[in-house]
Amino acid sequence: MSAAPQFEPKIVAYVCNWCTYLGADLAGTARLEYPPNVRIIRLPCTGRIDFNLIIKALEVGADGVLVSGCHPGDCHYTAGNYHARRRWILFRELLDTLGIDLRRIEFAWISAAEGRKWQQVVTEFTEQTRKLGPYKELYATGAFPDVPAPETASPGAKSFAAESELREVCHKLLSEGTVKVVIGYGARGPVVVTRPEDADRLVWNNRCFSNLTAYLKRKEIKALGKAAVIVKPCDEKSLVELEKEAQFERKDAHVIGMACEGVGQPKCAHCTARTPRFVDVTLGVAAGPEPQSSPSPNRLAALMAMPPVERMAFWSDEFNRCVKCYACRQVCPMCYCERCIVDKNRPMSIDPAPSTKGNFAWHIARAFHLAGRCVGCGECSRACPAGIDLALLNISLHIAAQKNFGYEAGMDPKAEPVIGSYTLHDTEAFIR
Amino acid sequence: MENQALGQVPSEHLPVHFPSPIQVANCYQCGKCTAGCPVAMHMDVAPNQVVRLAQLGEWEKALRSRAIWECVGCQTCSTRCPKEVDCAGVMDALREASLARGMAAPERFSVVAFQKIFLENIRRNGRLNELELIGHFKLDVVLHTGRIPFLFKDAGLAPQLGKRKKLHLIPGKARDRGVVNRIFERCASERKP
Amino acid sequence: MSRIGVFTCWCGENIARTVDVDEVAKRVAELPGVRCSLNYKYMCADPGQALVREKIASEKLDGVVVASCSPHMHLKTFRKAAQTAGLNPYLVEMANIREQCSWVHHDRAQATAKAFEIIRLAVEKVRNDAALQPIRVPVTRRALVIGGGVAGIQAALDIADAGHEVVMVEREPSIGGKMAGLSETFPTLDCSQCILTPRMVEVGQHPRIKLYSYSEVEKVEGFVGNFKITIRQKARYVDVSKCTGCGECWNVCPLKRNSSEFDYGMGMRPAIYIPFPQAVPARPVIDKSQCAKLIRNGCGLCEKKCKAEAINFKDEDRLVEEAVGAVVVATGYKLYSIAKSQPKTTLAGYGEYGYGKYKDVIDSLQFERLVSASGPTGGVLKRPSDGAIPKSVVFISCVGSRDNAKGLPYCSKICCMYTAKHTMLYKHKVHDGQAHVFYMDIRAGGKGYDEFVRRAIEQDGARYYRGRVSKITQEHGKLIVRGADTLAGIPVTIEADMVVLAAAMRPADGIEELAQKLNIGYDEFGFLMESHPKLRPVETNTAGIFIAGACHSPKDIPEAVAQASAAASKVQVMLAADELTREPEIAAINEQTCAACFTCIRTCPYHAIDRAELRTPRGAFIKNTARVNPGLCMGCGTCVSVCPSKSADLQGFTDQQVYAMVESLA
Amino acid sequence: MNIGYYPGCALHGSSNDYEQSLRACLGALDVQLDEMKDWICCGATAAHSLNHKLSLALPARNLAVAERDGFKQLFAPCPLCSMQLLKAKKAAGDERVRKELSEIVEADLRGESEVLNLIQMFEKIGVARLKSAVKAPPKSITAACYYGCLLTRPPDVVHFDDFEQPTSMETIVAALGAKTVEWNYKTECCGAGMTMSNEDIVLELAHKILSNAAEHGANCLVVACPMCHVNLDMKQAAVERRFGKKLGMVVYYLSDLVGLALGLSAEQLSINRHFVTQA
Repeated sequence: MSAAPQFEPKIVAYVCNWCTYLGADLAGTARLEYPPNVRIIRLPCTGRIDFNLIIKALEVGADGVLVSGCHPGDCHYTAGNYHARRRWILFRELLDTLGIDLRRIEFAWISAAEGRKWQQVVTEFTEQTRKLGPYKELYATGAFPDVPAPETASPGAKSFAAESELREVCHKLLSEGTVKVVIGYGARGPVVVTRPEDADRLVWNNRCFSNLTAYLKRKEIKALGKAAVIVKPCDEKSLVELEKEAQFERKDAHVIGMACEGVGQPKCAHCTARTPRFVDVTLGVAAGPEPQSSPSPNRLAALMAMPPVERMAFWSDEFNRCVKCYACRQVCPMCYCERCIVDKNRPMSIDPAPSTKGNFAWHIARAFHLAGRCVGCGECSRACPAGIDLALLNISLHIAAQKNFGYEAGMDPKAEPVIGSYTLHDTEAFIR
Repeated sequence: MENQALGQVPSEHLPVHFPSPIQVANCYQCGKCTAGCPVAMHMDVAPNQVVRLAQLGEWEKALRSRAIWECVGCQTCSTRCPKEVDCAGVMDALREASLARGMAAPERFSVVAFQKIFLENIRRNGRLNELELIGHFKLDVVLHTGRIPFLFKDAGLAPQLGKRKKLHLIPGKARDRGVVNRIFERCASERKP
Repeated sequence: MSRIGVFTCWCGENIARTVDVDEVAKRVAELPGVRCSLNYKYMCADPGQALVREKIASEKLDGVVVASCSPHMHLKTFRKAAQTAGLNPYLVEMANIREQCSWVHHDRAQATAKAFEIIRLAVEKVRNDAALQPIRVPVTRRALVIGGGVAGIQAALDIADAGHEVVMVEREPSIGGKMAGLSETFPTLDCSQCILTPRMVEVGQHPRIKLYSYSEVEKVEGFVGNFKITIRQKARYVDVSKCTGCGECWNVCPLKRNSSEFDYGMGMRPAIYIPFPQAVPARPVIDKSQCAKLIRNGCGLCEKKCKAEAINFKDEDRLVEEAVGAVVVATGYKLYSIAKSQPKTTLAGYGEYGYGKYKDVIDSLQFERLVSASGPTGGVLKRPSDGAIPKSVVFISCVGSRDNAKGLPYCSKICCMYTAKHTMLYKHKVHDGQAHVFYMDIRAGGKGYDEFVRRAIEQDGARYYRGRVSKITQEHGKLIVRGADTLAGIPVTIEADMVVLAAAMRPADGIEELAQKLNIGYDEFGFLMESHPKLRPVETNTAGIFIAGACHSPKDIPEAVAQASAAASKVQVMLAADELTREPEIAAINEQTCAACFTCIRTCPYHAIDRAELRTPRGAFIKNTARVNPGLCMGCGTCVSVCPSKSADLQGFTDQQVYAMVESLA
Repeated sequence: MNIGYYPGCALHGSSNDYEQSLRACLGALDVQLDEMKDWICCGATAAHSLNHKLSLALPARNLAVAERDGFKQLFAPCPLCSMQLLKAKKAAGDERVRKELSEIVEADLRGESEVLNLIQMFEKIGVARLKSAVKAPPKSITAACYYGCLLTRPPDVVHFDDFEQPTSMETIVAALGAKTVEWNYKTECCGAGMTMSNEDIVLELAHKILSNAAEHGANCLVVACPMCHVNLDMKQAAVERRFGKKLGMVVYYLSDLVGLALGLSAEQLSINRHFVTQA
């Protein structure tokens, strides 16, 4: 034995207890030999296989991750695999955007009767991974081509004429006691107005880019009593999603909608909404037709045109600036957990240190938790002190949700949220 | 001829080209087509059996059958088929293939001849010229069968038709017969046997 | 856990041949927290298990890993062994080094290395195991049976005879279902009512069966072992407790010409009526759409005549609640209607058969009444239009069934048999008559079934044509049936006096609404879904709810009865103890950290998570939260994956355990 | 109403009595027939029997030309023609086929125009309007309404009335004040295009239809198809000879009956040019 020892890939397999685990048992009973590289972790159902586990496996140095469970229709728990399939569809899109090599993660339906398929899948996946070599490209740094800066749009001035009307309306709401507090924009950013005479502090201009709905979740504001909140048509979308997630009830807030022609933010360049749809009162008029296009794909297209390893380098470059200040989380209207996953330390699923590994884990979790929920307000990118374009990840998932499930967050109050629902026809072209 | 049953081979390889999704394989031979067919009793092979022949890939038997020329195209079979097989469409497709291969049942020469002459007539005129149609048809049948009396069959109707101004000696023609001709050319059966 | 015992099995040579068990045991012993590491020839054999028990006691082990075969093979064995030695069984894990190692690899060094890693994974899991207690759910030891047909009757009697109370809910005024209206049954030709009515009486008189006739299930709350059922008792206008069933009322009722539901419109009944003489309960009901008193405050003769003063025109629907631990759904079937309009369906109806406009084209249940001794003609076969005795009858199979164009592709299964029976009954009544049958295939699998069909053809002279009927028309008082015989390849036309349609069986009306109330599945045709087609045929995916009879799929009487007994035995198992014991490997939610987004509620396949409020001991509202109902959770863990704040976790497969396992691979 | 008129070959040939009847009857209802220019034969039975593509192309040409000329609705009184036109229209629903057909027929086939048969034409005019326009209710008439094959079939192409038990024609006839009978052969085939080539079949089918109508008490038949009229009227004498019995069943076009009720004369409607004029 003189040849150099060949590379032995490390493969982690998450399998369900009722189909694939039994399929692997059957391969044993039938003495179907396969490479010994795979380590099986038995879980009750593919539904239990969280995306964090896949990331965790890569973090501990797996060169390949195999995820497998019952075929559609065979789930021991009737629908766990359908829910899993839906999450995988979106998760793969996210990983792809990040430049993680999708060949490193294999999905398969393997039934209890398919010992031979288990043998085949494990053998082929092991050999493929062996050929790919150790997964050195994870968190790789290096050169990558320029990515165009986010487009911006000049603010449309006309609709700002509604400022005085806004002050009148808020004055009336407060003085008549309809609401106890108005969450609005002041000269230097968001303000909370509780006295009628302070209504004059409210402004409506091209500096009103924040999504104020994020303040509705704040305990200290809730304590003040019924609030009026000022929303742009884009901000309004987060109310739609928050209501679906039981975080907001229409009766608890008075929603003042501003017709808007843009506030000069990147998100305004491809805005799809100019007039609020579900508010209690709409102020001002927005000129021009309703634009139709989706969030800007240009920047994303440039990114996706790169090979995965350069995409990874791009994100490494971005994330390495992250100091884990969590401003992205604080400013996000859809991040409302009282205890964030990153703050859970037993088990610690995300390394809280601002290391490469920890930063990737955090931003993957943040983005994926927003999958099918992000309304594209762009506050995360705007708030990031390190200037990381976090919204880019959200846009990629937004497009994925639209493409795969026809779902656009914030548009239809009746549409079933993407996570927590499924159809029998969800794509599974990527599943063996 | 290849002996291939429908459902086992892709349709483009079939000797009979079924133009629409007719799904002959769906037929479970209940016979409702035969039951409702107004002319089934005159057929050598019942409608359900015609479909069966197609299922079995017994194309020659199907294409040479008299039945496909007895069919009057009333669509009753397709309308009532519990399996939504377009039985009348199967008949059409078989007729087309039968003619293309020269397999049309000689006993039903007159039907075949009539259809062919009819099409030829509108190719020339754009619109049907009835007198010309009748003339050609009668001549063709007589030449083919030698049954001279056929020439004068229904001759008694002619004066009656004339009396009722139903004989148009100078019928209208379509203005642009060139386009008609080109349509015919473009639709000429692409599939050669 | 710091006192873990690891027991590596040789499985004879099965493991030891490929895996160096001594080496493995030695390396495992060095893992932190491992108190002892032993190997033995057959861990599952008595001496092996004894070794485990002994070490648990002597080494005070607080965790055990058995490295041997698949947990599907022996996890229960070793958990039981640990339990007898005083260790919580959920602190035992297995490392599968046989099926997933020694049997699939041949390189001894590689297999040994892999076996060690597999064991290390299991050690990590055990280290983070919690001592779990089986979940005990109190059980209300009563059962609800929905539907009082033959399946419901069988299930109710079986359960009641086993000593449990049964609540039976029947929509119609009497139990008995479709079978009560049948004439004779195949393949024995015994009288249907003779078999059924004694069973009906048994139900009516059983001390442990509480019968709600003319009632429907209004609402279902709770979960396995603890259902709360709200039942709507429809206004009967007759006080059942006072009524003696003497019959004075229906004899005196002047409105005698109402179409009888029991006779499928071929007989008449008064406005106050019992559906048929052997009805259980033998108490009348007033048809409020017909009664002159209820419509315009007229008549009232029955009230005057009733000595028991049981008539109560002021009666109203009443809602009653019953607590039960298990439910059997036996709501039965109805027939496909060939009529053009079929409420709430996309079914097309049969225009070619006249959409039901010919009086002498009847369905098979109507035929049953016409040949039944208790039927509207007293058992003399007279056709509906003019009462003439039909000398030629055509029976048509597969009407609505196996007919994609009409909407139902499935086989109705029992029609072949009852059609053969019909031809016999007909021949026995009309000796000079001729029965004709149009069929596509004869499906007569069953004890004595094919012989029965052959008898109809060979001895009773039924003429069978293999083909469907295309059209029915009427001429000179004859029905002209145009069919085909595909065996001869010819069209067949028969002039018939009567046509009997073997219409497809469909689930009874309202099945979807009921299924939604019970949270059980149904297919596109409304038939209820079993949990597993082979292994759990009478269970549904909702624990504690079982199905029996034709509400599941077309079935004949023996099958319906067998399924009912099977469902009843499942119920008896459940009701055998005061408590249900369930595996504790289920989800739990940290209600303090739950963000109350309720994604888990949308995701849970078992509807086992509810919205709840967290309150202080004094009842002040703190926050909203999701809460797992341990009675319903099956432990799939799908909620864990969708929980953004990681407040949901799955006991036995906690994040802590799984992460520890993965990290051991670093 | 901007309704185009597609007469089809028969109405310009031996069934010109039908056209005259239509023109007279619809004229009395203020509907002028605006004949589309450049129409060609729809291909009839011959095309769909022998050449599938041609059987779509010929009606497609007509539909495309009508659409080119701006007709949103096209009235085709011959059911075979209207069925063929509808078949082309249905085929145009498939974009690939639509493009192919457009190329073949040298005109842009959109498949958007509505195609009307005679009964739909009257429905468009309105049963109420017909009723109020009746001057001479044909009370002596007890009609068997005969739809034949292609008014209602294939249902997924023509989408007209109930294909097993149609009643639309009865509604119109009843509105005129005439009686109708329930009978069995409303949608049975008369032999259609076999008139010349397979007379035996035509005579047998026509015999069944005529006798069944008579047995159910009808004193005339009402049709909305030139082919049906040929087989039941012109061939009636042959049927009588073949089956050795007198039938004497007058066969009206639906427009004849409407015209009579509107007070038009038999001559105006060309009824006198039928073969069987009075029983």
